[in-house]
This record gives sequence, structure tokens and C-alpha cells, in this order.
Amino acid sequence: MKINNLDALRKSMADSLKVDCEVYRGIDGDQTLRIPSAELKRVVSFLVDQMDCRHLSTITAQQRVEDPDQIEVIYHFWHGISFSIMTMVSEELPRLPEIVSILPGADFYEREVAEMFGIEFVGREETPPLLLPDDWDQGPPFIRNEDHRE
Amino acid sequence: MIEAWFYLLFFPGLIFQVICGLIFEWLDRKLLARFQRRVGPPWYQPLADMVKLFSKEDLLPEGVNDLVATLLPIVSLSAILTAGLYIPIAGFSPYSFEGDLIVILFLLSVPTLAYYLAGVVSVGIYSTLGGGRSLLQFFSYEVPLLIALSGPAILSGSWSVKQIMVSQATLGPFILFQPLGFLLAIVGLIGKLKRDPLDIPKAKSEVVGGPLTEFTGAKLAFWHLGMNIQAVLGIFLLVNLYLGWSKGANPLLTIPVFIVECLVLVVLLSGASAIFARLRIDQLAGLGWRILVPLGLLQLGFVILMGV
Amino acid sequence: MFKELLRKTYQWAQKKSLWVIHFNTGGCNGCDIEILDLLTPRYDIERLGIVAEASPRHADVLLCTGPVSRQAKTGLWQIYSQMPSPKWVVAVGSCSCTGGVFKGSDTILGGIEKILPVDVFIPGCPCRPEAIINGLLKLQERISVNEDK
Amino acid sequence: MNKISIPIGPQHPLLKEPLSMQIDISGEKVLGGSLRLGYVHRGIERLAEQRTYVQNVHLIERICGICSHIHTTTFCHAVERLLEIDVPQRAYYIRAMMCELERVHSHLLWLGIIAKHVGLDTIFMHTWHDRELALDIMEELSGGRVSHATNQIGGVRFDLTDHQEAMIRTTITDLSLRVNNLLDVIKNEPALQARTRGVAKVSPEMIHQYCVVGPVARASGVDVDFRRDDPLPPYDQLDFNVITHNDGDAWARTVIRAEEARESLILCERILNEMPDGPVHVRAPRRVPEGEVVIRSEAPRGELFYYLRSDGSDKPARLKIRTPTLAALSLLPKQLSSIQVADIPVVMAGIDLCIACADR
Repeated sequence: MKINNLDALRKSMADSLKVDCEVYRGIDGDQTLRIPSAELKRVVSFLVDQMDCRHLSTITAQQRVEDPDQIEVIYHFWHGISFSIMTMVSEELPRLPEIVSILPGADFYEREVAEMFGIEFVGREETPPLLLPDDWDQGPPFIRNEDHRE
Repeated sequence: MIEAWFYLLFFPGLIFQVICGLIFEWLDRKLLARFQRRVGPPWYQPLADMVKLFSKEDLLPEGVNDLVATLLPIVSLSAILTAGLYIPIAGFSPYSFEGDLIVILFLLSVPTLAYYLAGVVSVGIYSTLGGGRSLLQFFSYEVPLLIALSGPAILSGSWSVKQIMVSQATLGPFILFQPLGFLLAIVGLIGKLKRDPLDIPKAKSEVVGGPLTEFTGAKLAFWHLGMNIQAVLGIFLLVNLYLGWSKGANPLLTIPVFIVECLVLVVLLSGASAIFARLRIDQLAGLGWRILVPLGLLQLGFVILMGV
Repeated sequence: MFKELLRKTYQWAQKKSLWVIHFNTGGCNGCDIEILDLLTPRYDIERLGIVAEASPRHADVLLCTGPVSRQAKTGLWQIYSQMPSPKWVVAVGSCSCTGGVFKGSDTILGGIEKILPVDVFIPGCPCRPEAIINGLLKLQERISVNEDK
Repeated sequence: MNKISIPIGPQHPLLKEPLSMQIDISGEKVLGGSLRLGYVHRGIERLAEQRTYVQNVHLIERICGICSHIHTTTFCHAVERLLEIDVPQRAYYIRAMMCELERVHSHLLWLGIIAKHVGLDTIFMHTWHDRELALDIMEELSGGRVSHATNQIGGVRFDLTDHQEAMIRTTITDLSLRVNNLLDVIKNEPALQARTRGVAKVSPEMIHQYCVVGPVARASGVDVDFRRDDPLPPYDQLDFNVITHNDGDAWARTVIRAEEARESLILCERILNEMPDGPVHVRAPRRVPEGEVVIRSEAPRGELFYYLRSDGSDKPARLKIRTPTLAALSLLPKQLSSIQVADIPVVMAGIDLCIACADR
């Protein structure tokens, strides 16, 4: 079922999954829906099974300077139009449900976010390093106490 | 005695065959380059490669039996050189006797076994894999080759290469009677020399260097030299068995004709290596047994019927 | 006297027949394509006697591209140690000379010379095939000039 | 037969770039494989946050040597959309033409590589000799054979003179003749077909599962092309057809890339004809106002995804790049389970690996 615009998606998600999601910020050319991190797995399986939207472009993780102890994880989808699902995770306890069981294509992106931001994806058998060298000992490179944008 | 030394060391022996091997390698690489719109190496390139290899340090991974690793290339090279003594060159062959075709064929298959042993002795994964493949390939091309080469022997009623060559003077070149046999012999020769369409044991992108991955320096030089001389001898053998002519003609005529025939075969070989893609080992085995052997038997039957 | 003659012929042979092996230690593959371009009809280094080899055992010259990334460092050292001497190292491209545009990244060591003794540096990002051929010719001169390595 | 595992290590004649794989085989049959990336990881995204937007255009261009132009095009589009400046149409058309030329050169390069792995060195030599023509055009326009420094934020660095245009037209006609000739050779070359037909079949279901994009997906019948689905400016006014095959094996992947190269040449011709006049560059301020943007474009290997967030300074706050090879690489271990050792080169070449793209 094609997704023509985001509001229709938001309404169908709200009533069928009882998940409160509000438009986080309309990125230019891309709509973002914010959902609590616990609901991630249900929302993704809803998207993949009911809405038949299975193209996950990538998973972006980032930290905003204004709230440094929160890590923002964005799942970018493409189904005719571009939209993304976003959740917030705290830096002390970075845990997220894995979606590899639903979308095997997300395996590499989860491993990359896991090693770059130190986020632990609950439910994955093993999260081998994807890009960082074997002798990497300085922890997740994107999380540094001092601001690495000197 | 002096004459024996001369035969052994100079004319059909060591020096002549080494020079022919180097010339063949240069011709082959030059033709291949010209087929690919490239310029190709200068004339002294094979010589430079050989001398450079002798100047290189001789490394072997530990765990490799050093004695065997040095003996193998020498054994295969000497087997090839002795095979060269029996093949008549432009009608002249000092040591030919009845049944020397069988000796030549045996001596020319010794290097393939040495090649397999080289793969087993050097412990690396790629070498053992390459070695296994060379054995697999040995069975799929050797039988058609033997069938094809026994055709002329049956037609001329003798197993001596010189005799076969001479008998063609009366009956006419055997290629007219056995074009199919000639083709099978060419395919068998390409398989024996592991040249391009059938270079499965040493395919660059699959098994890196095949059994020769671990060899360096002088040992590698012997292997390359052996390969080239084996190619030259294969061509001489095919020319004698299929394009023979009467022995009596004066040497001024037979030598140029012999050279021209060899050059034609060289062009044929490098053309084949430029055009065809490398087959998989199972496809080669399939090709060998399902197509080449029946054709060879057919050809043999035809020859026997015609001969009697 | 014979030893001198032998050394001279060895040097002539090493100069005229350079067997090359190429290893990318983590750069963008711009220089690698230009190295592969050398084999193609327009540049054709086989006329200079240079052949691309598959196994480090058969090679004399190690053509490295890319700033040495920490993951590829052990691979680079392994290949260099497998090559029989006399052997030479040519750093192709600005990344392999000095780390190039990726300088400052925390996962690269920046430059081949931090790991291996380099004989010829070929700058350029990516360097043109003509520059690589020029670098290889300079390596040939260097072989015939200095004593046996 | 005992089970042994071949290490296709960082250095291997099969790989132009370092990638290490452990492939378990028994005899000649391949059982499975595991992959280790990270040899070419230079931390581009972290580097990009330490440099200004203008410096980043040069850094982004060096992510990958084969598809350098599409990276800078996508990055410049992202910044221009944040700046809300309207770039002259002529600049878009020049960018599109360079993208298409890069697709031709990348596909011809790949065709040579797969022919080389199958043992057909002659086709490798002829394909790469023809590819030099495409490089000549790009060199004539931008001065660089591989990385062309065509783009800058706000437009393009050079303009097309009439002499250059005439040269491009003649070279394109010459090149399309050769590409057609090459396509005929590939289509009825028995040995190449024997080695690639029916090898490593990929079903559309697997494509959807692993979110694979580009020629690998199109060869299995999944019709996805981001020049048409989410077009960047010049492509919405250009019409071109997207080629798809259905049987999804190494042979379909070979033919589809050859046909795409021919299609791109026709598109280049059309771009040249419809190119409007006007300036090629407009001044862009150094500081980018706060905002986030997601841009998708069609690289030679598939969908290239850029996410850029700026915080008002002259350096990007966050830059996320997802290259098409990363998606295709997750498919590689799954393809290895039903092939022979001799097919490994064909399968690995079939995915057109660009490790520099994948590792960033």
C-alpha cells in the first residue's frame, strides 16, 4: 500500500499500534516521526509487513550540541516518498531493540552505529566491528568528552 | 664420444632448446600483446626475466622440505630436455629408435606430476588447491591427447617419430587424413602446457599462483624455462606427426619449411589463448570426457578402417 | 673481474625486468585504477618489461597506494616481508607519500614511509599514468646506479 | 572431503582494494564465507566535521576514485538546498553530463574487470582502451582524468566552449560505436556465457530483504533508479529508460551494465542538445543556516544517500554518507553458498565492489 503523505501514515500508526508519534521536524524533503525507543521493533515490523515499505536506506546516529547526553538515532526509509523514524537514547544507557530479524539489510548499519556510538542493540547474537580497526582502543570515536570539532 | 657430447649439450640438447624456449616465450607474449592492441615486450625480455630470477634471493616458507622443493624443478626440466633429444628437428634426429614416441609422451608428462608435487610440498592453501586442480586437469586432457597422437602412429605403422615423419612423404601429410586428430592434439597440448584457455591450476584470480606461489628465484626460473621448452617440444612433435615430408630433400628447403610450420602453430596457440575464456574445472572435465574422448575414438576408428 | 661482470648483468636484468605487485593500503581507488591503466594498450608497461604479478613471492617492486590505515598496516608488512630481496617500494599518490587529504584522521598512519623504506615517491592525487611510468623509470635508474641492495 | 577455509586476504589479485574474507570450502564446492571490512576506513564523516564546507568538497571527492563526481554532486546539492540558493540550469546540466560520463567509465571499467577474472584478458584490454575515450572527454572538460573537481557549492567550475562541445560529440559517437560493438561481443561470446549464466542467482525477494540497490537490484527485476524515483534537478526534465532484467544471475548483471553504459551515452548526447545557456556559477555564502537535509542520487552502483545537518557555522554539524556498495556487500556472504571455487571471482566481481565507498 503506497504511502502518499506522512499524516496518513501517522494516523494509521497511531490507531493500529496505539503508538503516540509526533512529527519531530520536517526535514527539507523528508518527514521525521519521533517514537519512543521501546516501540521501535513494533513500528518497523508494521511498516515492513502492512505498509510493504522495506527499503531502509541507512541508520544515522548523532548528538546535538544543545543536549549532549542524548543520542538521536534516525532510521531512513524510502517508499515512493522519503521519511524517517527517529528515537532518542540516553548516552549512559544506550540500548535499542535490533531490527535485523525483520530487515536483514539493517545488519551492517546497526553494526556501524554500534561501534561508532557505543549503542548496544538488544537481541543481536553478536556485533562484530564493521569499520574500525581491530586494534581500536579509544572507545566509540563519535562520543568524546571534549568537543572533537576543534 | 665428442659427437655425443655435442648432441647432448648443443644441437638438440640444452643450449638449442633453451634458446628455442626463450624465442617461443617472446613470440608468444608479443603475439598476445599484438592481439590486445599492445606493443609487447622487447626481444631480450625473456632472457632478462630469467637472469633476474637467478639474481633473486631464494626464499621458502618454513615447514617446506627444502630438498624436495629444489629437486622438483630440476627433475621436471631434465625430463623435458631428454624428451627433446628424441624429437627430430627439421628431419634431423640423432637418437631416434623404434617406440620413441611413447618415451617422449612419458617424459613430457613427468613435469605435470612434478607440478602437482610442487603444489603439495609447498604448504600454502593456494598451492595445494592449484596442485589438486592440475591433477584433475591431467586426467581430462591426457587421454584425448594420447588417442590423438596414436592416430599417426597407427597410420604409418610404426612408433618412431622419425619413421612416422618419413612415411608421410609417401602417404602425404597426416593432417589431411586426421584434421580432427590434429585439433584434439592442439587442445591436449594447451591443457598439458596449462596455457590460457585451460590455465585453471595457475589461474591468477582464483588460486593466485597455483603450485608455484611459494617458489622464488632460481627455482621459479627453472619452472618457467621448463614450461617454455615443453611448449616448443609440443609444437615440434605436432609438426613432425602431422605435417611431415620426405627426409631426402636437401636441408636448405626443409629448415625454412619447418620453421614456418612451427610459427604457424605458435600463432595458433597464442590466438587460442587470446580468444577463449578460462573454463571451470568441472566444465573442462565434462568437455574432456564427453566430447574430446568420443571424437578421438571416432578418429581412431576412421584411421584404423582407412589404414587396413 | 668475473664477480663485477656478474653484478653488472644482474643489475641489467633487474633493471629490464621489474615484476610489480600492487597493494592498496586504504586510499580511494583513484591511483589503483591508474596503476591498472598502465597495463592497458594506451600506456602498456609490458614494453618496458614491467609485468603485474599475483603473488608477493614473484614480485620485485611493491606499488603501494593510500595512507596506511591501521587495519591494513599488518597486511602491508606481511607482503613486504614475503617478497624476496632485492626488493623496492614505490609510494604512488599523495596519500601514500604524506597522508594527503586524509591527514588528521585517527584511523590512518599517513604515509608508507612510516612502515616501509620507500625508494620512489610519486606525488599526484590521483597521479597520472605517465607520472607512474616516470617514477618506475627513475626506479630503474636508481637500480643501475647504486650497488647491489 | 575435509572442510578448509581460504583466506582471501587484504592482498589478492582478485581485489583492487583491501578486503579480507574467509571462505570455507570442501573440495571445489563453496560452503559459506565471512567478510571483514575496515581496511579503507579513513573516518570521512569525522574529518568532514572538522573542515569547512568549501574544504569538504575536496575531501568528499576523495572518498572513492571511480565515483568521485557523484559524491561531490550530492554534497553540493545538499548544501545548496540548505542555503536555498538557485543554481543556474546550465550548471545542473554540466553536472548531469559529468555524472553520465562517470557512469560510462565506471561500467566499462567493471566490464574489463569481470572479463579479466574470467580469463578473457583481451576483452579487458579492449574495454579499458575504449574507456580511455570517456576519460579523454572528462580530462578535456575538467583537466582531471579520475577526480575532476567539477563541482563547487553554487555551481560548476568550468563552462563548455564550442570547440569542446564539438569534441565531445565526435568522441561520444565514436565511444557509442565501440560500446555497441562490445555489447555484441559479450552477448554472443560462448565462453563468457558459460562462466556467468546461472551463477549466483539473486531473487527479487533477497534484494528487498537486504535493501540492495543499483544494477544488482535491476538485474533481478527490482525496478529502482533514483534518477527517476527521486530526481535531482536536471533529471526531472530529461527522459531516459531504466533497463531491468529478470533472471538475476551474473550474466544478467554483466549485460545490464553494458546496456546502461550505452544508455548513459545516449543520455549524454541528449543533455548536450538540451543544455540551456547562462552562467555556470552563483556566489554562495560561507555560513550555512541551521537545517537538516536528506539527498538521494543514483551513483554508478546504486542509491547514494547523504544526510547533512548544519548548525549555522561554516562547518557541518553532522554528515552521514551511505554508499550503495555497503548494501550489496551484505548480500555477498549469502551468494557464496551455492557456487564453486572457480566462481568466486565471478560472484565478487558481479557486485562491482567499491570498498573505498563502502568503508568511507
